[in-house]
Amino acid sequence: MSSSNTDFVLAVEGLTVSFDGFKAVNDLSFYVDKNEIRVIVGPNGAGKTTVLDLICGRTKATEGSIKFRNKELTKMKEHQIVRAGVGRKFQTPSIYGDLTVFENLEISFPRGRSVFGALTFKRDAEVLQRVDEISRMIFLDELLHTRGDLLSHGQKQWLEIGMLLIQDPELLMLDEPVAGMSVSERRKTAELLRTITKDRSVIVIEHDMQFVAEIADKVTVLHQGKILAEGTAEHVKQDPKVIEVYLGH
Amino acid sequence: MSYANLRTLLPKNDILNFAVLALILVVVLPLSMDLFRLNLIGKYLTYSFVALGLVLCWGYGGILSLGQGVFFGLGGYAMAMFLKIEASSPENTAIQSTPGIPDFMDWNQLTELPWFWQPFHSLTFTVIAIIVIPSIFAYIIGVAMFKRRVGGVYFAIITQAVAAILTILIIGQQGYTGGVNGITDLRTLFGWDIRTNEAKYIFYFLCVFMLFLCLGVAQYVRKSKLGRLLVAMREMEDRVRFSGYDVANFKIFVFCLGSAFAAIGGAMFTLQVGFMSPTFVGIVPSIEMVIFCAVGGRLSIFGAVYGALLVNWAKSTFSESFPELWLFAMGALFIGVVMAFPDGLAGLYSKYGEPHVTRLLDRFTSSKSKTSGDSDLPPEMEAEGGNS
Amino acid sequence: MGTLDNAPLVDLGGRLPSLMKGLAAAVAGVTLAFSAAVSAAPATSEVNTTDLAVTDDTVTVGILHSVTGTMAISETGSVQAEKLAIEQINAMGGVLGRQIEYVQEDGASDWPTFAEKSRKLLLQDKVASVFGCWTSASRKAVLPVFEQYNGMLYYPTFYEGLEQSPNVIYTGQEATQQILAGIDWVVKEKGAKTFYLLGSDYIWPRTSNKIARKHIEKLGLKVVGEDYYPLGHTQFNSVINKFKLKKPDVIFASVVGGSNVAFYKQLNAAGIDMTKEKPLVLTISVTEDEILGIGGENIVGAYASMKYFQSLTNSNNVEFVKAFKKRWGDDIVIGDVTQAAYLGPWLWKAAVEKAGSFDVDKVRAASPDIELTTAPEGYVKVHPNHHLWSKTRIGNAKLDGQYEIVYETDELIEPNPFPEGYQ
Amino acid sequence: MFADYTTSELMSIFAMQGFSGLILFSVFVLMALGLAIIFGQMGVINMAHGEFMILGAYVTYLTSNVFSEYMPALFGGYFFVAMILAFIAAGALGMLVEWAMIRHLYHRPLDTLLATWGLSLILQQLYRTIFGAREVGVTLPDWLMGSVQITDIIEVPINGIFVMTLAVGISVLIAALMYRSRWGIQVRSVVQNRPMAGAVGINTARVDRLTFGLGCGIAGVAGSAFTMIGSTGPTSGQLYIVDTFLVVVFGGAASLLGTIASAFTISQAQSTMEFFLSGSMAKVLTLLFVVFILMLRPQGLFSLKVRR
Repeated sequence: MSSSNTDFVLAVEGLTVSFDGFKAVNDLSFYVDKNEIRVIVGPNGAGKTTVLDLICGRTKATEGSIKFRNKELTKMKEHQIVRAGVGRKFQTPSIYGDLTVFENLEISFPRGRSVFGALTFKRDAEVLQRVDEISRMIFLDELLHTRGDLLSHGQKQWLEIGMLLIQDPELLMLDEPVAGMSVSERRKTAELLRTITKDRSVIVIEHDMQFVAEIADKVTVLHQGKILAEGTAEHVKQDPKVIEVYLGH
Repeated sequence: MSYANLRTLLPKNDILNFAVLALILVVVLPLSMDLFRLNLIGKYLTYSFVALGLVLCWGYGGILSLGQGVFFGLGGYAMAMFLKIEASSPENTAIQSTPGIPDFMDWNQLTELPWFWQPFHSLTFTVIAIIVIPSIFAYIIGVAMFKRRVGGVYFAIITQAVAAILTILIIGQQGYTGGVNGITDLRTLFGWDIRTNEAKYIFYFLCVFMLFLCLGVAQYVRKSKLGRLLVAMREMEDRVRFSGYDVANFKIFVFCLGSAFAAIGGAMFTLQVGFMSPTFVGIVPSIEMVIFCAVGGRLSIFGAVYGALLVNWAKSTFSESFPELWLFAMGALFIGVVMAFPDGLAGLYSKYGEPHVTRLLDRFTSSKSKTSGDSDLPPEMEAEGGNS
Repeated sequence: MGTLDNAPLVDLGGRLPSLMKGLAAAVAGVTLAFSAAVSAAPATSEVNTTDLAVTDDTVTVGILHSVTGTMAISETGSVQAEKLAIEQINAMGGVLGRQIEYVQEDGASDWPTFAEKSRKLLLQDKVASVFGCWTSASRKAVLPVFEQYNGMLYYPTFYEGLEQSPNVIYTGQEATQQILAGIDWVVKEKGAKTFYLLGSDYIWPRTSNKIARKHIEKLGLKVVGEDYYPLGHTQFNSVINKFKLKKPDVIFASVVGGSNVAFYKQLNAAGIDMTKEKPLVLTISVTEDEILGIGGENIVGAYASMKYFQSLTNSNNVEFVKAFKKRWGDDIVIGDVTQAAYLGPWLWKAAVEKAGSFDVDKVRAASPDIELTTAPEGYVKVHPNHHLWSKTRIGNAKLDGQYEIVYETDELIEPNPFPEGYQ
Repeated sequence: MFADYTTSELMSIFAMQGFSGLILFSVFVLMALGLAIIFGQMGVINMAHGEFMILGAYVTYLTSNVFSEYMPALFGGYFFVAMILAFIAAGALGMLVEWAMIRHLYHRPLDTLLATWGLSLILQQLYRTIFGAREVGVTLPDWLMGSVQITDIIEVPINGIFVMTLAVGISVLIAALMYRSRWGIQVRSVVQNRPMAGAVGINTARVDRLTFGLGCGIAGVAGSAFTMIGSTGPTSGQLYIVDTFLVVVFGGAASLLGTIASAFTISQAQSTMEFFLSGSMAKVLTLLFVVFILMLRPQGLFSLKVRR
């Protein structure tokens, strides 16, 4: 399928992926605007995580196109997609437990990404300043020299968000960023999300409708790999189909 | 290089480690051992090159190669080919039907030196070949495997198969390679007899020097961002990938580096032992080399050296007194290290010895606050140069 | 390290008079009177000018074989034979009035270990001679060491030839001795016209087959196939099919090790009944030792060409087999290499006594033309090229794992390690 | 090279060669099946696999001695008893090893590889201490010897037929066990989702132990069968390791079908090349071919595209 160029940051058109005949994502199209916060909701197995996997190149699409700033992502490798400006946070916090918070952030700093670059990488003022700035933002400035695996669950989630922020991506994708967090952590996270989404587009997968309503510009409801409904949180909440398959439970 | 930079590269504990190892290898052993034993130590040290490479590949990169013997062998054969050509001068081989070619070629009806032997007339070429050929070979394997994300057990088995293939080839093509006997009876280097006592001392120290060179490179890699990336990859490969790194390239690099180390070890082996044979290429020696690394501690570059020395020394003495028990001991060592001491000797040291040593070090040096542990970098936030 | 505290043959003279006589005759044949050698031991300073491990009443030698690793299977017999010979020599009063002590080292089937241990034996232990090695690769590995430090190695295995070192006495046959007579015999007696050459893939089978091919072609006959399999290969059905296609009169086999077992089992299972001799199987690599693992029923009917079989009926051998079984157990079998290993210490003793010294240079000078009339294989003699003159025999494998000797060359065959026209 | 032969001779030879390919295939299947089950279930490569096979071979050797000593009349049937004993012995040792060693290492597959290598060294030396360094000869009952003459040239070795039957039988049995029995369902559910299987009341530790025991037991049976065609010595197990691992890895971990397909591919490739080339070159080319294919298709021949 060919698709035309658009003004959207992300344009997903006719996206399909099948695993052994099972279509986890089926002819999906949606568009994300500049500086938009898009929340994807849906019951388990609806294909939410798969959509993120497809965008960031972790899973290869069977059909369809994904354009990021009019650049086709489906043919690109993961690291190229990242370098193009797409950041991805995983469902379970993925940080490096053997490294300190500082080193976790430093590795994510977008410089010296080639073999030679990594060998000659220097911890200069720019790096230090960026790490300092981000660590404050994610509430970890006191813990810079703590090993990653000693952090609490919520802190790990923040750290991973911080690792994305230091890359300064244009599109940020977060998979259940508040899952497993305490109420106070959740509040802080919502605040964090609001600050970090100022200059970028964000796609969030989330279950908690209250949290969704709090942050979302637009909500997409997925069901069995297809879009069930799309619109503002209020609009979606009142859609009878959505109530039946999802909210009713 | 600025002071801060140097200190990042060489924390105090590592300076101590380098110093102790240097003291042992350069002073203690040569003074306390007769030449025969020292030559043995030199031979064991050649295995520590391989173990050192495995620390980087396996310990840091999480890539277990069961075919490091291939690279050890390639390096060793390259060296042996050069020496054999010299040993096969027309005067030395006058009784052959074709004088001037290695004896085994003559027995196999070859009448001239094969094309791939020709460049080994040159020592310069040989020295380059020792490092470059195994690296290219590793690069090919690495690209094919890592670009397609083969890893873990699959990679281990495939490297094992490569070792099997190379062994069969070397043994089968005896006219070109010396077959199962290997390349033997190496005598001189530019007319200088390499079998004399003096030569053995020189080669021992050359070997130690090369080892320190490799240790230095390994230390640099380990302390660079690449070293931290390897640790990160081992834990969360996907996260590294989604931080914009092409993970395969780093694996390929470290695999090539490990192979180059192994090859240097092989060349040193040939110089000190005086021959090279396919027995070092095969599966069994390749796996044994992994155990040297595991015993020393798979995360410690110094551990690799001690591990290789200790296991081989134990093998020699054990097999002298209790030959039947040796395999039991070796088997138990494999199981014990893996199950009880996965971090090997270095793990034991950093748990029980290092804290004391660090305290002592701190007392003797008027130091600021100091972090312990290996993977940690000093917390100092000052810049390492550049525009600060 | 072993001394001879449990030598069982001290009363040998009383119970085995003919062996005793034979041994005495041998000693008498090459040196002074036997009794003289024992009673008047010459001073150590005279017999040892090169700082060897010789005292007034002992002399130390080395035994260097693999007792661990893959080669242990093959080398065990050699170790036993060498120990037996040393014990018997000691029971007769030793060499130049000195009891032989030995240092045993394990080569562990690993060639650098062989080199390392040989260096230890020569430099640290200062042994007067070494009995050892089995594979060509291990010999090649130790050879530079023996040449550098001027040691003396007695090497027992039949091997590919192409070597003649002043520091090695080769007590097994070199390839031409073993092969040519065997091929001549099948051609003459069995009317063989076509041959298929099969071997494990390494130097000895390849060299042997090269010699065999040249000889066959010289005789105007035909080699219809030649094949090599990697060491340790276990599947031979394809080559067996090739036999069936090419229908050679003779399969000339030099497969070794574990492959041997697989080859004969599969050959037998494929319906090739070797007793029918269509095709006839002629091997140069299966001694009685190997048959233990193959099983007599799997190889019955095959012919082997070598210099020694356990079933030899001469009195030397009868006594030797009896003594060997008494020392090492009744179940044991003795193959060609084991016998050759047994010759090592006796040949060394004879040379030392002829030279009147343990010094390696003098022993070397004395070695050519040493004769041994007491050898289990009969009479052998050292050639100036350090190999042995020996007879070649053809054995026919029986169900019980022994060979029945069907042919023996009339004359001793001259060793020719660099055969003109066969290279 | 075929000019000298008649068409019927050539046909016969090709039939024979096809048949020896099938025997090789059966040998590979027997070798690899046990390992494949363990690898598929636990992701563990058991480097001591060859030694488990040799345990089966030694059990067969002992059984044959016992029969010829005490029950010579029943000697013809000893082989079946031996195979059962081999299965029990190797299976029991396997379960012991799983209990003592493997279960502590499930999260570290590469370490398991090293630990089982250590185990293989210990077993080798144990065999050497007990049975001696030399190979032992296992006497076969008469009915297993010789061959069936089909035409003038075509002769089929009886032990070949036996190995083939055994390979087919065991494969069918395993398939039935995996896909029909309650235990098989448990195994497959543990493979797919270990925590969930545990949560619904499957004793995953027990499933692991039985699976490992089963894999080793099959290795024992294979070793028992191989006394007919190969050698039995302390280090004989090492002769099989490379082939076995490659068959399993080439097949992919996903299915038994993959293992069988891979055994078929490798055995046919090798057997065909052996006929036209020297045995050594055939081996090298086969290995190269397998490595090359694995580079193109690293997950092996058969593996499902799964959702991550």
